Amino acid sequence: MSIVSTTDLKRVYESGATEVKAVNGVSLSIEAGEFAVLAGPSGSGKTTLLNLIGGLDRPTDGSVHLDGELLNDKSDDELTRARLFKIGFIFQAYNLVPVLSAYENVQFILQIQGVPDSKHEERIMPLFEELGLSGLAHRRPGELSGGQQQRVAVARAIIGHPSIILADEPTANLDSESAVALLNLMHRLNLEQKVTFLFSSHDKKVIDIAQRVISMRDGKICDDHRKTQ
Amino acid sequence: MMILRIGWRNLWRNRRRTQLTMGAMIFACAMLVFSLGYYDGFLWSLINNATEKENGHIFIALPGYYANPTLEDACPEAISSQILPDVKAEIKGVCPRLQAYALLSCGTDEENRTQPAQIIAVDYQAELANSKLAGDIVTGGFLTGDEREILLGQGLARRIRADIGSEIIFFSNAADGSIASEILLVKGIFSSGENIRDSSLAIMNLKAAQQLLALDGRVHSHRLFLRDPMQAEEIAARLNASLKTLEATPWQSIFPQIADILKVWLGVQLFTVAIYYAAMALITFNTMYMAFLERMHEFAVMQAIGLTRRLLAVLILSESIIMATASGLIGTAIGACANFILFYHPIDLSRWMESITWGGSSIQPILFCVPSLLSNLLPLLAMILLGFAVAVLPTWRLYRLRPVEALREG
Amino acid sequence: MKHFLLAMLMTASMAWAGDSGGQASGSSELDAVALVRAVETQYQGERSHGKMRMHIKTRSWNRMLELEMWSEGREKLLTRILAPVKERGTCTLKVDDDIWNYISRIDRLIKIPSSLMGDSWMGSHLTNDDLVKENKVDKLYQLAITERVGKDVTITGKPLPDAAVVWGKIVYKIDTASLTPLLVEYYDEEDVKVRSMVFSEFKQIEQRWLPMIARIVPEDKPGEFTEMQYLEIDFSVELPRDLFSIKSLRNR
Amino acid sequence: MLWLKLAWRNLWRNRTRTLVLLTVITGSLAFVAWMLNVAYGSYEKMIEDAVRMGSGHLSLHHPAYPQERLSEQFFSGKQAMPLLANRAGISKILPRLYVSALARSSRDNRAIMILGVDFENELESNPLLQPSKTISGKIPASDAQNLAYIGTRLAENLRIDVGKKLVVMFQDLSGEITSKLYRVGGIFKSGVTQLDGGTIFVNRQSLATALGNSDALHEIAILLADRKELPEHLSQLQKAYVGHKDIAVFSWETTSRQIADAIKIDSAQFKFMIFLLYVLVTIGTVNLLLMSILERTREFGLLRAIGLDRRRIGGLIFCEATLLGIIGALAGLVLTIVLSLYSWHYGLDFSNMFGEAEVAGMLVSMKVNSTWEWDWMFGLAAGMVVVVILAAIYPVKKALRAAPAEAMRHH
Repeated sequence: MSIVSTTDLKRVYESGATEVKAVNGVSLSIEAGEFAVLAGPSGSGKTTLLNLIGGLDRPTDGSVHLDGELLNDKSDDELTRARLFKIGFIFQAYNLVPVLSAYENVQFILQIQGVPDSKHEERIMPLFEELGLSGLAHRRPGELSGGQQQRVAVARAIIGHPSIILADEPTANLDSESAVALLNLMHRLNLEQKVTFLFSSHDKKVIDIAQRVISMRDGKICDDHRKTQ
Repeated sequence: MMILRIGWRNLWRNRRRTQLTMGAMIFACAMLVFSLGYYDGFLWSLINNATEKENGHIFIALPGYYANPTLEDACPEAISSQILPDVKAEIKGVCPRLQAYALLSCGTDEENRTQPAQIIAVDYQAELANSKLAGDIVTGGFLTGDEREILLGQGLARRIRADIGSEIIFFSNAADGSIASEILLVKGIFSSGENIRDSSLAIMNLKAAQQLLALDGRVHSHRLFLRDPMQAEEIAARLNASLKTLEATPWQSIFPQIADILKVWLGVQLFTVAIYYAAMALITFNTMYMAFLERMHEFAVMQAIGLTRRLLAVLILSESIIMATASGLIGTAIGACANFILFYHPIDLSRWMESITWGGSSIQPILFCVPSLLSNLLPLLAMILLGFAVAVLPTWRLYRLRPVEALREG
Repeated sequence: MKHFLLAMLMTASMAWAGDSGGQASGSSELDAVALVRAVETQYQGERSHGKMRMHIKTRSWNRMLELEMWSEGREKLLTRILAPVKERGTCTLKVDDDIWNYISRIDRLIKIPSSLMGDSWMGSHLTNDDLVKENKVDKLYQLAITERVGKDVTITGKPLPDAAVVWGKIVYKIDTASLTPLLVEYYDEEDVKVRSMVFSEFKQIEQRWLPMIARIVPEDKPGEFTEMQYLEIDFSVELPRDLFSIKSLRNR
Repeated sequence: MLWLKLAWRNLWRNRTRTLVLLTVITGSLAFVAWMLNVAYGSYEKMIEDAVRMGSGHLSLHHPAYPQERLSEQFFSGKQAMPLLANRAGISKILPRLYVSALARSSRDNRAIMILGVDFENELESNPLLQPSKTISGKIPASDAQNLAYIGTRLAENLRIDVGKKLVVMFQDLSGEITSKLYRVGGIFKSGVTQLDGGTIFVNRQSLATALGNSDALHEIAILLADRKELPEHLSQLQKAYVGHKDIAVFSWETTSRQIADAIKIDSAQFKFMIFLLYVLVTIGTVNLLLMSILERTREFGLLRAIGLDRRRIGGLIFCEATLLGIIGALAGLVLTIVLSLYSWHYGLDFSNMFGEAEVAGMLVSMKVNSTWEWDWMFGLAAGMVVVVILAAIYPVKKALRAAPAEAMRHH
């Protein structure tokens, strides 16, 4: 059963007189447990596609289905609810609320989902251990390194048991060592906990580790292949 | 100058925020100009009520007459010869006045009501030209020079049950001791707002009174109206030097309580300016400082490409001063025209409240403003100063800025 | 026929009328109170009519008036100005406590309110109050003879504790022979003379001795005085019944 | 609970900016609220002085008396007094007589107003009948039947002094002109020309007998323990005296109308200032919130992304505004209380600036102790919070307009 499927998806921006076809007819489906990446040069429409899949943006044409539900005709609030329960976002930077500690940033999701306070500790701390963050729970984002911040972002993305995690250039701001560590971590989560990942990145390390590479150019998918191993 | 153009454009980069801040500054400035105009109006009408009806800005009579006025202490009607030409330029008008006591009686023989009254006899043309006496008429009309006319205070008319057109018997002692008696007709009834005064005062024509009281060609006092009432003391001093037999008394010594207020008046106005602008300064400072902090990166880049700190300081100062001056001008304009409108068409509030006696004069229930240079310039200058003050802190921060640090932050 | 002198000439003063029986009462040692009471009762029911000239001299003017007068006892008095022509016909009517002024020139009548009792009458040094005064001197003052020089007797009146009079002391000088007053002096409570009334030119009319001139001198206004001089006076006169009334004023 | 923590921390992200606005809110609220306490303190003093010198919080008169003030418009004390006896809440009952008369001395005479009062009764309340105002002699004792307490200018005009005679002439109730002798017991100087030159105080009983009716009264001034209870007392008394056609109950607002109007003008000016204060704070708050939101556009994008809907983000900003308003209001209240404590305890002395002021024929001392207008203070503080919240509406709308994706890109 596909987590995400799009049919002939289009997204056009008017900047001044010219029309920019960021996504120009993409039909794609992501299955549960996949570890895929949208690869392509910047400006190829991969972030726009990711935003469309994540319900952050509305398509000019074509449709997006998430967990079988059509996103196009959902109201703004419904889209927000979908994002809260079904999608985990990880951005390139500024993932965390600067005034909240690492623990609180993750706890925030549970609170909005309505999970009772009593359950928060037992769900967050094991995850922090797993992601090697247990000592940093009360640190503010400003007091964490780039890698640590991204790992907290991952924790926040996973904690709500989303159907899929969309990561837009998560490693762009990291030194290679912390980037590799982050990717191995995510890969382990994918293998052990069957968490579905969809990346948008032109970082070679991400493409190497990804199990499925979807190449994009000028708003179209030009290649989509799965690695066999 | 490029800097000024950048400054101007910077203001409009964030149009919404600049508009809002300027809106606040314009509002504060307009309110301030209006309040200062209102304060001046309040004081101006207080002085006029005190001086115009009773003693004018300067009261000229025989020495000691003001302290205890008697019928016999009359002085010549023509005094212009004794006034020096340079003082004459300051004088807007002169109103001679004759003052006496008389019995006024109204009604038939059997049932007539008699009341002692203070009589003032005036030259109606001079009063129309200078004082507000005519303005107090509530029913009937002001004097027209017919020698048998009399105006009664509202309280007095009620006490002797007289109305417009009623016959009033005037009975008194003339200056030569003989009996002065005449039948006068009530031409108008006035209300000055001071009940005590209205219940014992009658006004008649000067000529008729002189003839009736055997005081031909003589009056008891001359009330001078000056172009600027505030100079009364100084002009009175000059008059006393030239007047041989007469004595000039400025209104300040007749109404000490109002003169006291005048002394502290400038202080009150400055206090008001300080209060308004303190709040406004803080708000404007907020906006300017934040805008500045946001553009630290930009300043660092400009410094990197070679603008000296001094030029940058000028940039920030110019932005702030342009905004302050613009808002000051617009605000002052709005406030000033509000003052002008209320100066020529004051709003009458007498439906809600009566007039109140205060320090010898009376506060009239009207919303009335007086535009004056001070009440326009003071706020404008203060606003420009504010613009300057608000820009000082950011400029000081600028001098401590190290470009590299700001660049990395971006 | 008993004689008496016009009350209005004197304020709270006393006049004495000897009876025709010659000196009997003059020489008898009547004490001050009897002296005064005898005078007081004289006036009940006495009528008079006469002409008088009044000369008023003040700081600022000098005035001569000629008046015709009628009086009945102390309660009723009517005066009418004969000269100067400008004020001819102006009358003053006093009945008990009330005073009216009638001004012929404008044919109008004015009643003097109580708050003006202190005002001067016709510009003279007499006040409206002096005219009205009909209080009984003996009831208000403690009278005592304080000096006797030949036939001139000086009586001093000290006001009784709650007497409503402004003076601290009053001094009369009386010629007991002709039983006429010589002078009356008014003092305040520090014995400072405030006002005096001097009588002169004594004449006998219809067996009464009468001072023809009375001069009122205010001590605190030097050089000022009011002098009233009788030109003619007639006591045995029949006065019309409604003489002292507002109605009669009009058709004088 | 995290919600509140987030809002709180957001406030302090930029300390100077928030502190500056808080100073504006606190400063202006405290300034106006304190000035209000001082103003109400001066109104209180003006009313209480006028009421004690004049006709009391409530007064009984003949129905037409306040308008025409003729001495023949009196009422009977025996009828009026019993109904006032042992009424809770009434602190003083001051029966008085007003007679216009002619005062005469050996030297001169002046028209005056005689006030027949019970001296020992008035001594405790009437600001004019205070030893501090006596310049020679003393205030007559209550049983002194024929001593008068006169104004300094009258004494000068009649050239009399303590102990000297003063004859007053007036028409008694039957219309007869009577005279009565008084001796000057003491001389006062109030500074109000009309009082010093034309008013004397005498023993009420002596004046009543001279008037010819010892039971006659022109006025019974009633002082209440607490002016706030005036409306109930007014209606109670009006009901009590409904039977008597020649006795009517008046409140001070009608008898000393000018004082009421003076206060009306002053408080109108105050309301204008309060309006101004709120406008200033609104502009300041909108400014601040707008800036702080513009800075956080990216963050709002993030929050929208991770599942906060518009309503919740709007709620967050309003929560910030509410916190701001509450802190400002509380700080303002504390500052007002501190300032008012000083001016309430020590009082503010304007007399050197204005000297003794004569307002509406009454002498108003310029030493003012502020009162505690709690309802106003809390009202203004609450108003401040509301204003700050309302000021947040525009910034919130602006923050939510940007779509999440676009917000995310906002650098």
